This record gives sequence, structure tokens and C-alpha cells, in this order.
Amino acid sequence: MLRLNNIHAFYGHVHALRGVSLEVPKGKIISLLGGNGAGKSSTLNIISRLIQPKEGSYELEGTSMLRKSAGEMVKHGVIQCPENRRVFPLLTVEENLKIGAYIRKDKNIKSDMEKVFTYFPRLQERLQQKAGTLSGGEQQMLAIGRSLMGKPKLLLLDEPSLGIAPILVREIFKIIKEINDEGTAILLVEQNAHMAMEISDYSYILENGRVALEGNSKDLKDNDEVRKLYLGA
Amino acid sequence: MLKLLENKRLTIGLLVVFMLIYPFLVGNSNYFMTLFVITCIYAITSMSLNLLIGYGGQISVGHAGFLTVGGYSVAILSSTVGLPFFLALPLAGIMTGSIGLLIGLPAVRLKGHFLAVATLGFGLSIPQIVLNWDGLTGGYSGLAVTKPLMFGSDFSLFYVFVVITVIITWLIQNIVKSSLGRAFIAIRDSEVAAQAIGINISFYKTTMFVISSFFTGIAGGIYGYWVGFVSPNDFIITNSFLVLAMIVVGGLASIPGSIIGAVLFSVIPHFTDSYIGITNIVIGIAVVLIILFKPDGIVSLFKMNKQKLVKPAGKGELLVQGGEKENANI
Amino acid sequence: MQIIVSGLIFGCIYGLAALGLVLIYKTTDLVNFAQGEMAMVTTFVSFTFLSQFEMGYTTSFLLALLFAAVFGAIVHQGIMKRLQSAPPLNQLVVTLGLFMVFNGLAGLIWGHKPAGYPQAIKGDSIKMGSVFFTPNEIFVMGITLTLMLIFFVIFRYTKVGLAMRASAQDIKASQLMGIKVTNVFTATWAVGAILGGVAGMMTAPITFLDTHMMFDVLIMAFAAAVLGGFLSLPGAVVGGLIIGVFENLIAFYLSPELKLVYTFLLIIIVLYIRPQGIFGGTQSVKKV
Amino acid sequence: MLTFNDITVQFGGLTAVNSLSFEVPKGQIYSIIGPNGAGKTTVFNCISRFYTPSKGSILFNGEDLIKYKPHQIINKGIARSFQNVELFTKMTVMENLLTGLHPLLKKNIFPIALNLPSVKRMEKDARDQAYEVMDLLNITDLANEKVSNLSFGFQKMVDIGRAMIVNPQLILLDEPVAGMNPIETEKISELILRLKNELGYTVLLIEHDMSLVMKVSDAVTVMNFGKKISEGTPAEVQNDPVVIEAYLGEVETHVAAK
Amino acid sequence: ACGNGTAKKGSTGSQGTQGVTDNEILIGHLGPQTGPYAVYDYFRKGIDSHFKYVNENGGVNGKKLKLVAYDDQYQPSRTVKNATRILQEDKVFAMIGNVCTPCNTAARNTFEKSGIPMVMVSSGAEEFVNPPIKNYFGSSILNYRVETRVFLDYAANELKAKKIAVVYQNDDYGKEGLTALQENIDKYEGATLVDEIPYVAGETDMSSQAQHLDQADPDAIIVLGGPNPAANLKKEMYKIGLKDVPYIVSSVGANDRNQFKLAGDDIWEGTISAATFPMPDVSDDPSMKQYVERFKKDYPNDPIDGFAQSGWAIAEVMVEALKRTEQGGKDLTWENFYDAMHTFDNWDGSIFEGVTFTKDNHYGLTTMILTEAKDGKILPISDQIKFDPASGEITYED
Ligand SMILES: Nc1ncnc2c1ncn2[C@@H]1O[C@H](COP(=O)(O)OP(=O)(O)OP(=O)(O)O)[C@@H](O)[C@H]1O
Ligand SMILES: Nc1ncnc2c1ncn2[C@@H]1O[C@H](COP(=O)(O)OP(=O)(O)OP(=O)(O)O)[C@@H](O)[C@H]1O
Ligand SMILES: CC(C)C[C@H](N)C(=O)O
Ligand SMILES: [Mg+2]
Ligand SMILES: [Mg+2]
Repeated sequence: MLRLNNIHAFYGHVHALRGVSLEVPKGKIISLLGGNGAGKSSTLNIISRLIQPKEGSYELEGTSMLRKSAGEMVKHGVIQCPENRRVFPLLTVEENLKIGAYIRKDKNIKSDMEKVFTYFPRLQERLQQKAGTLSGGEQQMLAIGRSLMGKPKLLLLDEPSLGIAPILVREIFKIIKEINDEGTAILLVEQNAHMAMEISDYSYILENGRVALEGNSKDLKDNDEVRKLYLGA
Repeated sequence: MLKLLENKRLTIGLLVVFMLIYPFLVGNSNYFMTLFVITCIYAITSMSLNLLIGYGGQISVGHAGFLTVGGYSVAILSSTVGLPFFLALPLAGIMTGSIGLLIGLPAVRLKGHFLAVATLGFGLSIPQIVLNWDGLTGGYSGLAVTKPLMFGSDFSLFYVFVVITVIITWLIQNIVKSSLGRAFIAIRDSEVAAQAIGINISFYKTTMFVISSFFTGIAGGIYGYWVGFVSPNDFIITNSFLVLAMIVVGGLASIPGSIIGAVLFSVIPHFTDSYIGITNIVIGIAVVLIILFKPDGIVSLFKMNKQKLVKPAGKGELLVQGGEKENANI
Repeated sequence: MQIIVSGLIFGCIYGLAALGLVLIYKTTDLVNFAQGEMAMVTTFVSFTFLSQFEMGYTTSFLLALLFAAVFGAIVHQGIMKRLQSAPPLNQLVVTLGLFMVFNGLAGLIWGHKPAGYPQAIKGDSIKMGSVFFTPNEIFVMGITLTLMLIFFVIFRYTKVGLAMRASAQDIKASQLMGIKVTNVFTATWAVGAILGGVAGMMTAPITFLDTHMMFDVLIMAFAAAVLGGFLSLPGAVVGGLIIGVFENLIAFYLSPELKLVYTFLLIIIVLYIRPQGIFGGTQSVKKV
Repeated sequence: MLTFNDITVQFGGLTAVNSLSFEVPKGQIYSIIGPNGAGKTTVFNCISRFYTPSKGSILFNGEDLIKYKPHQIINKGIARSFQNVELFTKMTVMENLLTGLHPLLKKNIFPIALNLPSVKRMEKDARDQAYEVMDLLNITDLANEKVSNLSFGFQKMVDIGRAMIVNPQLILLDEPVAGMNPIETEKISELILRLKNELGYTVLLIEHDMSLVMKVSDAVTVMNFGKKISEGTPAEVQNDPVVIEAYLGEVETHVAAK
Repeated sequence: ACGNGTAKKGSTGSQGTQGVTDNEILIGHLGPQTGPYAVYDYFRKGIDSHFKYVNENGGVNGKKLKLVAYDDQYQPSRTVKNATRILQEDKVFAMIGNVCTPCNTAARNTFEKSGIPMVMVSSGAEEFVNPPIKNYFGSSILNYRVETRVFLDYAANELKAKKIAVVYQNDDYGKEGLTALQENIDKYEGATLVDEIPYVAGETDMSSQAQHLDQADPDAIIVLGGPNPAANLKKEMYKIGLKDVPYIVSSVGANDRNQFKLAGDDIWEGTISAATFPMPDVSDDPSMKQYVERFKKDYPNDPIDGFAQSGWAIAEVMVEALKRTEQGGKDLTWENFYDAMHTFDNWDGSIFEGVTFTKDNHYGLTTMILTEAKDGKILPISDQIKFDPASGEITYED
């Protein structure tokens, strides 16, 4: 459904993305791996239209998105759970979740919130706590929950397991699989390459703003280079 | 031109030479010297304010108040008390500094707009206080300042003030470049982290206010001595706003920026004053346009903007085929 | 007693102007120092309708508010929009620049001669017990409280209000929620300008209509807003009332010359005890 | 060296830390783990005095820290890094590190204003130290990048570097490898070990990445709902059913075990 | 002050002259053109209008008048800067009608040292007229003290007021009047100042002042303040039922029919004030008629009332003085100009009732009338009232 082709992006004089091309087919889980500063988050921000590429094409279901605003991308069902949580610190947990459903008009917002609570009971306990005072992990849960509230067609997850307790990490990957089974395509940025490759169908590995390697997750997992450099096994 | 200005030494050299020959350039016209001195006064003030806001992140919209205090200090010290120039001027700084200390104390607890209001109140109150303390200040009619005898002519006085301005610039420059300056910036960027690395926030905030008001007080003193007369409405709230505009338009957290801003806004009126009522409009438009198109202030023009594209700060070890390699590992 | 009442009137004026400031701040995280001058311009426009085209008060009033809305929207679309993600100080200084421009232009267009401006509601003062009220004053109080309540409800209980608060905290994240931040901001500026306009047209009869009528009001409104916590609409009005009344008490019992000084002294003391303002709930503890 | 005696921290109704006691021996790497919201970061915030416990005492080298202000803690020899990096965003990496040296630098305004040679010298030495730290983290090539321009991972490194540079006796690291891939984690864990072995630091570590915790820790305390639920060597806690139940879960144990 | 520099170079001291060519004379004016006090810019407009008029009718002995004016926004610091500029860069021949007392005080040193003729500054403060300064000639508005004494006379003698309350602007404008009151009140036995109520210049809320008046319950009220506060105060008094106490307002704050609009017609009704000339609508003075039609032409959108008239009037004086200077082929030097000024003896060729200068009388406007606001008009209610600086006597013609 989504295709990036030879994307170049700059921050001032920093040439952050230097020709990234990738594809996210309908209903698949794609993982995007790479070291610090490789360009993963930047790629997601291109897709969410938060930054404008200097060069390259970006199509969603065949139509170019380069003219669209960040807001419109959400309307198209492309929703990002951003790096470093970005919850609204002065809003309560409940308000944060509500705003996640901002673009929605349908009735079952309430029930979706219930669903989020079944994923993360802690959020329900803290409904009225200001998000800014949540613990790191709790904020991460909230961020994920908030992005689910938007009923994404394509969900962009930037390091969802960051700062999450091991037992919950497995929870979260389960959840990812689950919503994927419900038909949501997922582009997953992860440092936990192990599990990312476990659940993803196809993987891209970025380096210095370029796709250095790509392939079926299974194959990549067995690629020695990858093992040595990203799985640390 | 800009290329040239990138050479620091050269620029500074040129500036100093310019200052020295300035009176002759203008056929030592008293008016143009006044214009220059007023510019110096604003330059000092905006540098001091920039130290507070640009570096320390502590907003003040009451600096006109400090100018007034400085001005009246020299007036009282020179005329009423009869102290000589070289005592009165520093003392004016110290007096203003101690007022700054008073303002700094509540400021320690206040942030952002709350601090803005506190300082605003200060700036608004000073003229009122001066007005009603006639005994000391001569009320509305203001006070005369006895001019320093050792330099009979404004001509030599001019040079004294230019030298003082240069020295102050140097001092402030040193301060902001030092561990102190870094402490100020640290407080601006993250109070939490600043405390964690041992920066005593209350202490440094107050220090900032004292330093800033001290130099501003000197500027006020210079004004008093040059004009030979101070009155309550000399520096009012709009002047505070103007100085604020100077530092943002010139460039926050930049000493040259402060000076550029000061020069710009002190010189504009010279060209507009003879057209009825457009001065403020011109200044206003200048402010808007410059901030729109040069968000980092005019200095960003002069910053050696090395536009060469660097590769993203990242380390790739993955051996990838062919030509990729060298950019892959750096 | 009479002192307190007249204090309340000015309090309402401050509060009314403060509402506009707070509204814009809550949404765009920016203090609009041009607010007062925009209000002044709006008031002059309404006066033109009144005197030049001899329209009725209500029509001129409404037309002026319409103008205000457009005016506010244009200012945002044309200028402030481009600064949305610039540091607040830059934005603030730009509004100062606009302040100078509007004020200067108004001077060129309408001159500097003060003009009498009609009250919303005519009628001689009525005596209640020992105090005198004019019908207009009652109207001013009424409109202030009503507007305050309306916007309070909008912010607290509506989706739009939620979006507005979110936008103020994190523009990028808000965009990721699908909020058209720019449009929200433009709308806010329009509404803010309307609030300002109302304040202006309520102020003019008291201070007379001239290009500087809103300067002091704006300063005091800003102080009021901050005193109230700057994020709280009721706070803004309460702050305004406190300042208005306190000013008058000082002026009457202590010294009219130094009322400004004492007023700010009070504000600073209050803020020293309660740095987040009277209604400012604890700003989120920065979690590290 | 650091002793928690029966510390309790409350936020309104909520008890974030519940009469917690533990002891960090000198020269060791001591880890605190536990589910999200267990109270780990709050423990750090008590030590660096951002929060004041409603009950209990925190002894550091026998001295109660409670009586100190946040900015005095570093002079006691305790530095920290932050969970969601807290850097001076407008500064370069170099400047951030230099600022980290604050406690050690002269701050008398007069020599500074006059930029006396002594000041110049001090600055130079400071820079040299900063470069040493950058070498340790090998981020030297980022020296003059604004930190706001760095990716999250690198920002975390700078955050750690700024804590290290003052040579504290005790260093608190809050999730140092969150957002780093296994290789980078590998590097950090070596770094932490060097801090202990070569520089003789004591390290108090919060981390959810078991591979790191298991590898470097001498002792581990497990928290849940503000209480200590287990304590011991990595191996012990790892096989403690309570911990597995509350925190590790099945698969993780085995992954971490390798 | 800057005088040092000034005296040394540029103008050749009191002997000198400057700003005069065969076909042009430069005249300078400093005042607020913007800012909170911009209303005083009408002085300049009046001057400008008259100069245009004169120029179109052959100028002064063939020389055209050129007005050089700078904006000081009522801020002394700016005035001082502009003073040196106008003296040494523009090198004007004389200054006319500089506005704002504090600004004039600040710039005085500069101008006094230079010796440039200062024709009728727009400030009624004592310091510029008494003791006389060589190159300062009178003020465009009534001397604050003299005016106030006339009010006191009127209140005590005509109105038989015993309890007199004064509301004053707490700058030297208001305070000078207050001093005059305090000094002279004893001369009227039985009369007392029951209350002295200050307000800050630019004040918009006069309610507490009104309250004080209500409590003092005076027989007459003297207001030494500008137009807005005067109107505002009367409104407030009206509101709290203080409707028919005689209300006497300084000429600065009353000689403008706009006051009816500000305060409200019936509210302003009955206000007593003083003036140096009758209002346009009730005046039969030819030069007033000139002014009205000319000013309408030059400034169609501006009201003819208020300070513009005074501006025009002082311009008339300036022109007359220039003419007199050149009489008998003398050339335009400052010394000659001073002498010419001293030949004015109750000259009524201008809008002013009479203009008088002698070596030791630099008041200029020593002739005035009392006025009362009656059904939308401001009418004279007295004949000429004269003040004699030498004796300090005030004499009433009737
Ligand atoms: N706001 C910014 N300004 C300037 N440069 C930036 C900015 N954000 C990122 N960069 C640079 O762009 C490059 C890519 O950054 P990005 O955040 O996409 O990396 P990443 O793959 O997400 O790394 P990490 O895993 O650490 O989050 C990095 O070199 C970074 O320094
Ligand atoms: N300032 C505060 N106000 C209210 N509650 C708070 C505050 N700070 C922390 N809490 C709550 O206290 C609990 C402990 O927080 P803490 O940050 O210590 O958890 P943690 O162990 O660090 O979790 P994580 O591993 O997710 O970082 C959390 O539930 C959090 O919501
Ligand atoms: C007529 C005005 C110029 C009077 C003015 N208030 C003054 O300074 O005295
Ligand atoms: Mg990233
Ligand atoms: Mg934590």
C-alpha cells in the first residue's frame, strides 16, 4: 500500500536520508532496523509528512502524498506512534487517549478505549493522572494506546518496546501481531532486532540514511553480518 | 562583504578604527555624537539583557527601569553628593546592581510570563516612584547632572564613553563564553539537568540579574552624563520593549547580535523622525520582517554558514557491496 | 463601597481583555501583545460605522466583531503562522512589532484626538443602597462573565477545546493526531480578536476612544491573566477583578499616584507565594 | 556506600516507593529492575533530591542526603543520567560535557570577566577531559554537533558522558541502553564495566534490557509497586519465580540467560 | 549639557544667526507626534497651517517659512537628541511652541546656551518665563500659576465659595497650579482648600477622585488637568450624584467643544475655564476666521478646536516678530529678533487677546478671559483680565 522511492531528506546541512526506498504491502509487518542515527525515525517522519523530502517519490495506494499535510495522512489512516513517546504532558491519560481518536466520528470510540485498557490495565488505573507524571514505561503504553485509538490502516511504530519491562515487551509484540491480524499494516522501527524479525515478514536495514540491506526477515536473521552487527548473538 | 566580515579580528579592528575617527567623519557634530552615544547606551543595555534572556532564559521587560535607576544614581551622586565621575559611574552600576538583586530574588521563584509580569511591574513602577520621591529626584522636572570637569568638552567625553562601551563588551563577552555563561545556558535549557550537575539555580539566576542590571545601570549613567539631565519619562516601558526587540532581531544569545540590534533601532529614527509619525511603524515592520525571514536574528547573516553537506552522524559497520563501502564505514 | 463597585467595572474590562490573551495563549502558547491594538483598531472601525455611516449601535457592534474575526485570522495566516514553531520569545517580539505598526497606522488614519464613544446601554445611574450603578456597567459585568463561562466550557468539555490545549503543548504530536493545527490557531486568533474587540468597545466609553486607549488596559490584562494563572479563564477574570478593586482601594485610601506601584507589589507578592498564579494548577512536574 | 533506609514516596494518594531499603556496596555495579511504574526512577529522583521522601533516610558514606539540595548532590560525588535524556539542547556535545564539569571549574566572576590566563588554562584542560570522555563513548566526531541534531541513541550517550566527566564516586544510570540495538548495548555494557574496573566507580543501574543487567550486575534488587520483591545475584533473581512472574516472564529468562 | 559642545561650535552664540537665506527662513518645532501625548501634535498642525498661509501670500518680506519638526513622543531623552540636531544639523533660525514641560526642561540647557530664539513654548510652567530668560519668549498657553490664581479669585469672589477642592495632575503642570493655590488661598478670608486630590497623567479611572470630592463636599472644584481626565472626572461625579458643584477647569483641559462629546453634553454644561481667546464659533476676530477656513483646508479631517488654534496663534506672533525684526532694513540676527520681540505691547493682531513682551516681562500672554460651557458652546463670561508681572497684580476690566 505504501511505497517510498529514493527519498532524500535534510536537516539544515545534515543529509539525513540519502535515497531510501522501501515498500509496505497491505496487511504485512515490515521492520526497519539500523543503528543510531541511521535514519529510521526520519523515514517515519517522511511518511507522516512531518518533514518534506528534497527528492524522491512517496505513494500511498498509488497516489503521491508529497502534497498532503500531516493532518491529512492521519485521515488516510497512516498513524505514527512517535519516538520518545510525545504524550501531551498536561493532558490527563484519558484526554490523551481521546485526542488519539480526534479524527474519528464513529460511535465505538468508547469500546476501543476499553480495548486499550485490556492491553494496558495500568492506563485505566491512572485515567486522571497528568500524562507528564507517568513513568517512562507508562508513557510508552499511553503513546501506543493513543495511536491505536486512531484506528490506523498503516501503523508506524518507532521503538515501541523502548523502556518497557521484558514481560510487557512480549505483550506488546503480541498486540502488534494481533492488530496486524485485524488487517492493519505495520511499519516497525525496533532496536530489539530479535523480536522485530520474529514477527515481521520483511526487513530493511538502514545505515547512514541508506538501505544497506533488505530481505525476508527469516533470511536476514540467518545472515552472518546481520547477526554479528544487529543481533549481537 | 560578508565573507570579509567572517574574519573576526579584521571586523573588530575596522569597528574600533571607525569608532575612533567617527567624530571627524561627522565634523564632530554634537548631534551625531549624541546619536552614537545613545547607540552605545542601547548596545550595553541590549547586551546585558541578552545575557539575561538569550543566555539565561530569564525574561525581563523592565530594563528601562534599570536605565532610569542608573541615570538618577549619577545625577544624585554627581550633583547632590558631588562625587567625581570615576566614582559616580561605577557606583551607579553598583546601586543599580543592588536593585537588580532585589528584583532577582522573587525572579528566582518565577518563570516565563510570571517573571515577565514581575519585571514589567518594576519597569512601570520606577517612573512613578521617581515622580513621587521629589525630595530625592526632583519629581517631574528631573535632575541636572554635573558634567565631569576633567573632560570639559563633549568631544573627549565621547571617547571616554566609547572606551567604556568597548571594555564592557569585552567583559560581557568573556562572561558568556566562560563556565558561568555555560551555567546560564544550562539553566535556560534544562533546570533539572542543571541542578543534577551541581548548578545552584537560585544563585545563578540572581547573579544574572545583578550582572545584567549592573551594566545597564552604567549605561543609564552614561546617558545621564552625556545629556546632563535625567527625568522620569526618559526611559519608559516602550523602551524596555524596544531593547527586547533589539536582542531578538539582532540575535538571541549573541553579543554581536545585541550590538547590531541596538545600532539598527537607534539609527532608524534618525531617518524617519522628519516624517510625521512613521518611526514606530518602520521599526515595527522591521521587527516583523526580520524575525520572519531571519528567525535567528541578523547575526545569522554573518555566521560563517558552511553549507557543505555532512553525512549524518551515524556509524555503519555493515559491509555492503561495492562503492557503498566507504560511505558505509566512517 | 462605591469604590469597590467602580473597581469591579475596571476589573471586568481587564478580565475581558485578559480572556483574549489567555485564549490565544492556551492554544498557541504565545502572549499576543498586539491584542490591545487590534482591539483598538476594531473599536475605531465600529466607531466609523457609528459616526460615518450612522448605523445603530448593535449593527456597528456586530459588524466590528466580524471585522475583528477577519482581522485576527489575517494576522495569523499572514504572519504568525510562519512562526508557529519558532521560539515563543520570537513570536512575542513579533506581536510587539505588530503593536507598533497597528498603533502607528491607527494614528495616521484616525488622528490622536480623543473621541467620545457611546455606551452599550444608555441610561442614568441607578442607586442601590449606598452605591450607584449605570445600566451599562451591569451589562459589562454580565457580558464578561457570560463570555468567560462559554469559553471555559468549550475548553473543558469539547473536542475542539481538547485539540486546542493539545496544540499548545506539542505541535508535531498534535499533527500526528490529525489535528489541523494551523486552522485551529487561525480560528483561535479570530476568536481572540473578537474578545479583544468586545473589550475595546466596552473600554472606549470609559477611557474615550483614542489610539492609546488599550495600552494600559492590555498591560493590566496581562498582569490579571498571569495573576490568575494564565491557563485559567476564570483565573483571568478573577485576576482582573482583584486588580481592579485593589487599584481603586489604593487610589482612594493610600495614594492615587502610587496605585500602579502597589498593585504590582501585590501581584509580585502573590506570585512569590504562588508562583503558578492563583488558579494555575501545579504545572506538570517535569518527569525525569 | 549508599544506603536506603525504609524510604517512602507518595504522590497524592499514590505510593510510588513503599518503605524501601537496600544497600549499594562500594565499587559494585548494583541494578534495580522491576515492572513499569515500580518506582525505580523515583528512587533516583530521591537520591538526586528532586523528590523528598515522606519517610526514611538515604545515607551516602554515612551522611544523610535528605538535608541537601539537588545541586549539592554532585559535590557529594553522585552523578546521574536521565531516562528521557535531559540535555542542554541548544549546546553542542562538547559544551554539554564542559557544562558537566561545572562543579570542578572556577566560577569567580572577576578573573572570568577579565579572562585571566588561569581561566584560559582551566578551559583548555576542561576541553581535554571532554575529549577523553568522547573517546570512551567514541562520539568524538560529534563534538561540535548541536545535541538537538542527534538521534535519540546518541543523545543518550552524551547524557551518560556528561555524568561521567566529573569522576563521581557513584553514578546513577537510568535505562542507559533504552533505544540502542544489541551492538550498541554491547558497547555500553563494556563501558560500564570499565567504569567499575578501571575508574573504580560505583554504579547504580536501572535497565529493562536483561542482557545488560545480567552481564554487568554484581547485585540486583527487584521492585514492584514501590516494594522490594527480590534481591540477590543476577542468577538468583533471574530464577526467582516471583520475579519471573512479575517481571521477566518465561521466554525472556531464556533469552537473557544465553 | 550638550550646550558645551553647542556653544563651542555651530551657532555663534547670542550674536549669531542661522537658518536664513534670501528666500527661506527655517523655523524649528519639537513635540510629540506619536505616543500617548500625540494630541499635542495639533500645536504643530496649527503652526504649519499658518506658515503655509503666509507663504502663499508672499511669505515674510519675500522669504518663505520652512517648519522643521521632530517627534519626541513626550520623552525628554528624545527631545534632547532632537534639540542638538535641529540646532546644529538643520540650523534653524528660531524655535516655536516646543511642547511638553519636562521635555522643555530637559532641553532648556541646550537652547539657552545656544541663544536661539524660543518663541512661546507650549508649557505654562513658570521656569520658562519668570525670571525672564534672554532667548525664551513666553508660552503658547496660559501660565499655570496666573491662570489658577484667576480661578481662585473667581471661586472665592464671584461664587463666594468657602470650601474649595482641587484635583491636580501630579506633574509640574498640575503642581504649579497647586502651589499658586496654596500660596494665595489665605488672601481670601474664610476660604480653605478642603481637599487636594492628585491623579497620574494619563489616568483613565477618576472614580476614587470623585469619591474624595463627594466626601469633601466643596463649594467649588478647581481641576488642573488635561481634557480627558477633566471630562472623565465630571462624568464620575455626575454618576454619583455630584451634579451641581461649580466645576472650574484649567484652559489646557477645557477649551475644546470636544469636551461636550467626551463627557456628555449635559454633563459638561456649566464648566468654567479661562482662555487667551474666545472659541472660533463665538469669536469675531478676523484672524480667527482666517484660521478656521485655512485650517479646514489644510487639515480637512481634523477638528478646528483645541491646540491647533494656539499653534496658529503663536505662528502669527512669530511672523509678526520676523517682520518687525526686518523693519528698517535690519537683517535677521538673533539680537535684532530679541529687540523686535520686546516691541510687542498687548498686540492683538493675532488670535490671542493680547501679546506683550518687555525686557523683564517674558510671559507674553498676560491677557485672558474666563469662559463657561453653555448649551454646546464655550462662551466668554468676562472682559479682558490682565496680569502684571512686575507687580504680580491681576486686574479686571469692567
Ligand atoms: N532535528 C534534527 N536536526 C538535525 N539533524 C537531525 C535531526 N533529527 C535527526 N537528525 C540527524 O539525522 C540522522 C538520522 O536521525 P534519526 O533520528 O532518523 O536516526 P534513528 O535511526 O531514528 O536513530 P535512533 O535509533 O538513535 O533513534 C542522524 O544523524 C541525526 O543526527
Ligand atoms: N510527579 C508524579 N506525580 C504523580 N505520580 C507520579 C509522579 N512521578 C511518578 N509517579 C508515579 O509513580 C510511579 C513510579 O514511577 P517511576 O517513574 O519511578 O517508575 P519506574 O519504575 O521508573 O517505571 P519505568 O520503568 O516505566 O520508568 C508511577 O506509577 C508513576 O505514575
Ligand atoms: C498643553 C500641554 C503641552 C501641557 C502639558 N501637559 C505640559 O507638559 O505642561
Ligand atoms: Mg529514532
Ligand atoms: Mg523510570
